[in-house]
Amino acid sequence: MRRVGVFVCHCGSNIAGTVDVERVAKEACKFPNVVFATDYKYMCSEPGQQVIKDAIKEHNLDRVVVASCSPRMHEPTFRRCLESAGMNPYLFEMANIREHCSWVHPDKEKGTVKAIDLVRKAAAKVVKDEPLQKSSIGITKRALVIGGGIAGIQVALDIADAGFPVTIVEKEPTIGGRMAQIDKTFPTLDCSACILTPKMVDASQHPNIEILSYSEVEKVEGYVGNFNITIRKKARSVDMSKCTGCGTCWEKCPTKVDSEFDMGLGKRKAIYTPFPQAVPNKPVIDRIHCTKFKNGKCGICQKFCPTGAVDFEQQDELITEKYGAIVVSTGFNQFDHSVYGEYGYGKYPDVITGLHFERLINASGPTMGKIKRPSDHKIPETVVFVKCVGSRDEAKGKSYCSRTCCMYTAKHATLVHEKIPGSKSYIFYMDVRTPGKGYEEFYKRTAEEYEAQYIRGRVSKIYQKGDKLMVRGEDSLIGRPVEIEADMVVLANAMVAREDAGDLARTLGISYDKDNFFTEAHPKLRPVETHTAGVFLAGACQGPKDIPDSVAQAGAAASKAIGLLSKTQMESDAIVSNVDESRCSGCMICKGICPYKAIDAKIITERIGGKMAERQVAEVNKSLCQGCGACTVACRAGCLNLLGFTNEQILAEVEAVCL
Amino acid sequence: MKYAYYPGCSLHSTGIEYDMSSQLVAGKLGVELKEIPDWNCCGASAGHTTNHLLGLALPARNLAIAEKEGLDVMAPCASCYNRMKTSEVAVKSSQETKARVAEVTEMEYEGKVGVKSALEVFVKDAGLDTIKSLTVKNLGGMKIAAYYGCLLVRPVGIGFDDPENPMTMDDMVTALGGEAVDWPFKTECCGASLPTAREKVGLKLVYDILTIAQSVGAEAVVTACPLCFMNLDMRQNDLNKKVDNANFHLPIFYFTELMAIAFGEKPAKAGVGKHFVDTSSVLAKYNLK
Amino acid sequence: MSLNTEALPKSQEVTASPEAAPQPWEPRIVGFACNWCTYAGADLAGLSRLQYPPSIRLIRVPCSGRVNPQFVIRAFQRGADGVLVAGCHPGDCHYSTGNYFTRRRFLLMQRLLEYMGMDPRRFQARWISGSEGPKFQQTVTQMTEDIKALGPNRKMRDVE
Amino acid sequence: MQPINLTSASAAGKDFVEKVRKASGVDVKACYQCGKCSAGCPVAFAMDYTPRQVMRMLQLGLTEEVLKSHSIWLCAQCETCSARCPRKLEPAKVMEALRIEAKKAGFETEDEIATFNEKFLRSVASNGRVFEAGLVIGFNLATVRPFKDAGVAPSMLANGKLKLLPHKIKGRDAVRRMFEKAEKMEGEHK
Ligand SMILES: Cc1cc2nc3c(=O)[nH]c(=O)nc-3n(C[C@H](O)[C@H](O)[C@H](O)COP(=O)(O)OP(=O)(O)OC[C@H]3O[C@@H](n4cnc5c(N)ncnc54)[C@H](O)[C@@H]3O)c2cc1C
Ligand SMILES: Cc1cc2nc3c(=O)[nH]c(=O)nc-3n(C[C@H](O)[C@H](O)[C@H](O)COP(=O)(O)OP(=O)(O)OC[C@H]3O[C@@H](n4cnc5c(N)ncnc54)[C@H](O)[C@@H]3O)c2cc1C
Ligand code: SF4
Ligand code: SF4
Ligand code: SF4
Ligand code: SF4
Ligand code: SF4
Ligand code: SF4
Ligand code: SF4
Ligand code: SF4
Repeated sequence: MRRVGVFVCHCGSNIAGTVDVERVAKEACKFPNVVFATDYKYMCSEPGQQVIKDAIKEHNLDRVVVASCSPRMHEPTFRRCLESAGMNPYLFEMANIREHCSWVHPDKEKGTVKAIDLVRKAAAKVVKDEPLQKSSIGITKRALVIGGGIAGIQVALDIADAGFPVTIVEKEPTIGGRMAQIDKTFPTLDCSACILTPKMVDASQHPNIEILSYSEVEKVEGYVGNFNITIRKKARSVDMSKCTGCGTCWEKCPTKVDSEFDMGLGKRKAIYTPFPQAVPNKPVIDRIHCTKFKNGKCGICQKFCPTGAVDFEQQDELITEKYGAIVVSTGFNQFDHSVYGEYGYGKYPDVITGLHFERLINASGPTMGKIKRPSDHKIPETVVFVKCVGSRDEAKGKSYCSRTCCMYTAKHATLVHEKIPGSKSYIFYMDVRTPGKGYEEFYKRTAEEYEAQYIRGRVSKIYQKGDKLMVRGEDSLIGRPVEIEADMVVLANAMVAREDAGDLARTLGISYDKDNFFTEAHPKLRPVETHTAGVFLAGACQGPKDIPDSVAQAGAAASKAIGLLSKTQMESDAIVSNVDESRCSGCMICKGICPYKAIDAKIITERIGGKMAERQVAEVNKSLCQGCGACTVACRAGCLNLLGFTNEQILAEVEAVCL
Repeated sequence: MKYAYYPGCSLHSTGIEYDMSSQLVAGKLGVELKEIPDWNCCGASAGHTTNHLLGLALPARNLAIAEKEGLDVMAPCASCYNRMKTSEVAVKSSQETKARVAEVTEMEYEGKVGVKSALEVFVKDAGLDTIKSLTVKNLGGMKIAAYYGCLLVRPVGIGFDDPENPMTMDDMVTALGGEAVDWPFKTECCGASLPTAREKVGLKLVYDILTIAQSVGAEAVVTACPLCFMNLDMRQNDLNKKVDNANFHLPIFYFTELMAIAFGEKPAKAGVGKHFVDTSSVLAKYNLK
Repeated sequence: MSLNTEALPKSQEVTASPEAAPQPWEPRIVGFACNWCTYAGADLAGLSRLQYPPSIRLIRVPCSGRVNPQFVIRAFQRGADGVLVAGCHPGDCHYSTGNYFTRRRFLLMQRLLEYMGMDPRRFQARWISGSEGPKFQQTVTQMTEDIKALGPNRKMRDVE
Repeated sequence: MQPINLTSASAAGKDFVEKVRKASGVDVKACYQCGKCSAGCPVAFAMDYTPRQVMRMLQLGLTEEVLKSHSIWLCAQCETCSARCPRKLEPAKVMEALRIEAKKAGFETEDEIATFNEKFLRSVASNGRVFEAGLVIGFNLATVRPFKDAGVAPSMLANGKLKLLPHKIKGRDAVRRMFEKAEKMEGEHK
């Protein structure tokens, strides 16, 4: 026999005005297990709570029902009240007789009847309430950042400044990401390297930051607060502890290879750092192209290395570390426009992409900052820019807008005007999108002061005619086909997800959208969290973004991670799912249903017929379970139950309101 | 290999060379062609732009006849091919269309047989190796621009080759020992019947195509469509008269003519003597007479 | 999972207040509302003082995906005249995917009930967000009207 | 230029847009006016409205203007527009549908093209096949240019490219019936 107390609130006249609260209390006394019922003017007030505490003592109550407002409002208040009275706070239910009754049903008689029903429902449920405990776990106070572009660097610096150790795992030989490839940045046109390289150096010198370049995340186990991460450190063929970055090796190496960093417009050696300010500034050997690895000859770098750092025998190394939080900042790729047959399938050398252009215009790039067209190194006089290539194009590319290309195209046209006197730029666009501070003004300047001719229309065909590129479009504002004889064409290719984004998402157990961008937990209110607790997002891996937005998101992701790492213990909600192991058949249907990957199989040993036998059953990880209850319905055996919302509790409610 | 042969109206008149050379090539490749008995005109673009249903029904009647014989159709003309393909796809993808078409044609076409272009049959299906092995007179590196026209590779997703940069004919040219020049107007439209119906508009399209072909150094253009052929071949004289500085003497060939010649047939037997633009000098240059 | 209902007083007994004339029949609808959207939407209807018939009794669940079809059947067996399952709009689920399950599950449920001879209007699944107080009001009003027209549920009521 | 009253135009054009959708399978409302169709269209230079403008005018409900346009007749049905449209629309099919509608409405803005098509089809209807010589002669006579293309006729005759008599197929009655039926059924269908 339970001892339930019912407390009916007047809320001034909010409830008492249309519900006969006294009658509700009187009726409540007749419900099974109810040993005490009363009404009071303001239940949530100090004296109101005192009424509850006193009654608990006086009547030796072991369950409490408050009939008042929405539990969304005061459930926590009353739970605390129970706790301070020495009771388990989960032995409590609320009947919402205000929002769901007095405020919507002006008829006092009908309202009162319904209020009584609602109290009966709460009383029926509370009888089935069991004491619940929040679980808590310790936290590993270290963060892992995957991807060392501007977003990842910013995240690492912010977390490290807050006093927590951070590891950056970067798959390239250096951190820096795309921003390192960019020459100047809109809308201020400050030099990208001037603002990025100091940050890279800061990161490399920060006592709390460890950079694992040329490395990748191989395996993720564990859960929020306690991830076990396996990282593959790819063989650099250079002993990092011995190498001083003197550069002798790459000076001497006879093997030249197209430089990825320079978008194939320049060369690098087989032993190389991608660019002079690389961090760490120590080389790797590209084993695919190195002659030594190809046919055993050469070894020049090793011969000349003053410190004996070159190590052809080096192997990949796997390390496993514990982290409390993960930030993913793996950035983006450029859309591959070789699907556009009408633009030459990517085979015209002078039809280049935005990133090619960045390298051409960069003073330390392959042309020393001179805009020369790749085919014959002539300086182009007429440059055509084509926007939305692969963006906003369901037929060949992606349906979304890439957000940055309107601005970087304006930037490019500005730079053409500055660098090539007498040149002329044409920009084909569908819309000009400039939603940022100072962006519209920048675009206006490009069109007015830098004389870029904007033409509203999508280009239908680009073809080579002699040494010119013919560009055919429509000026849709006058409604006539137009044709331009260009020397060079720059395509504003869409920003797309990294090709391995899907794999990484599966490794991490986070979700991704139809375009392989990682999905945030809520598009407006939880933009840097994922559905997997403890994994956060920053930068262009979540969707096309420019540098200001990437950095802002990085700060937000860092603060979320810091918030998590600052806790000594992590409390998880008591409303979690629970497996009745004795009945679970181990079919694991529930596992696939859980959106938080909180269910896994475990092996239990039990005595069957006097023999010990092993058996698989489902196990709910209480720190990961968010209490949605989806699994409980999926289990055909009905052996999963959601604590606080058990089948028995809900059925009791159903029965109570159906009388 | 056996196909129901659909020559279409053109191959019996203005495109007679295409008919002659196709028959020769078929013989060499061991492809048996059986002309569809009592076939009718496919309606061309006039048909479907006047009455959508008629545009589907006219080709369907021919397909229905071929279906009775259980043969896929080979249609050398790009326009006929495009109309038949459209009809085939429409009937296959909608029961309602199938029924309506059947009502008009008074014949059942189930979509069990389909249509292929001559390029598909003679080059893609036959295979470049077979073509190479049959070649006895090498084209000697003749620079040839392969012109596919617009309809052969459309609608996108249904055709047998890339819609923007098809290669079937280029590969054939190479297999025959010619040099297929890379050029950007492979699939630009020649205007179809516009040069006849709306001369000025049509001639401009032909002019552009010939100019680009010449500018990339093509010594000849090879086509797979009688309409393209007629526009490019017959209109050169017109253009030379009507357009300042125009001076075109660019030989135009059907791809089947080149194949027949390379396979050792006399050019005349393939119908090559019937062109408007002289072909003898370019053939002479490469010892192909 | 059975509950001894004998011990409970019948609501008819307690509600008949002495002076009230016999009331016309009011349908009884059991509503399962997800905590994040529909329960909040019903709260908003209250905060906005939107009136609707006192026919519905809401049972709060964390997610519409928590609603076991068994609960629905039980409600009908115990004499509910209608059942409403309501949650977040597809794509807005607090738990990301829960309501997709709901959608599929209740389509099947609807067919099952129809098979058992239940008028499909008695069982409805709706998406009502936390800002859709008026939609909650309209849904309950409409459902009440519909069920009034159908009369009490006798089909699945446990034989007593 | 008169302002267009969009209130009445849009209302009136709604049904027509639906009609075009049914006939062509193309929802013109989905066109985002990028102009790629017009940019690639080989005859846009000669059109009074570019293909994109045709799509736009339909969106706005300017039905009559569209049906009276030259563009729908000049369209060579090359399908370049359809092949490249980023929204996977098929303007070529819209052009086809519009030409059929224009003909029904009695707008044949491009006499020569309309005449050519008509002569072409008449030839098919009566012979089962096109009689090219007859077509060309008939067409040139009809458009009062009897000597156009006449220069090429002798050599074509000599080469066997022009026949002096039409080839009549056996099934020509069946073909004629197809014309009649298709006309009747399409009339009812819409
Ligand atoms: C042509 C062009 C010009 C631009 N100009 C401007 C401009 O002027 N102003 C502006 O604000 N923005 C500009 N942008 C946008 C800018 O490049 C991006 O906003 C910015 O680079 C995003 O930073 P990020 O750190 O998110 O991604 P990235 O720069 O892409 O960095 C991601 C990093 O993660 C690493 N990585 C990827 N996958 C893995 C993995 N699986 N494991 C480990 N590491 C991984 C990558 O190697 C890289 O170092 C431009 C973009 C382009 C294409
Ligand atoms: C018509 C309209 C529709 C919109 N629709 C959307 C939409 O659908 N989706 C979307 O994402 N965004 C939308 N937005 C944008 C959205 O409103 C803003 O992004 C958002 O409100 C910004 O939040 P905030 O907190 O920065 O500023 P605010 O919402 O302006 O809040 C600022 C607060 O500070 C208080 N305050 C101001 N000065 C002082 C002071 N000196 N001391 C103390 N307090 C002060 C103000 O009273 C106010 O409460 C819309 C905006 C408009 C105008
Ligand atoms: S508990 Fe709720 S209903 Fe009662 S006084 Fe407080 S706010 Fe009002
Ligand atoms: S020569 Fe040796 S020390 Fe110098 S950069 Fe190369 S590997 Fe490092
Ligand atoms: S061994 Fe390889 S990396 Fe070293 S110098 Fe030779 S080619 Fe270059
Ligand atoms: S930002 Fe501009 S160029 Fe880039 S996809 Fe969007 S509209 Fe096109
Ligand atoms: S669905 Fe049920 S029976 Fe199957 S594994 Fe999960 S809990 Fe066990
Ligand atoms: S209640 Fe929801 S979150 Fe928890 S284990 Fe079940 S499905 Fe996963
Ligand atoms: S290409 Fe397509 S979307 Fe663009 S204007 Fe033409 S029809 Fe419209
Ligand atoms: S089909 Fe017509 S509208 Fe389309 S590109 Fe060809 S000629 Fe132009």
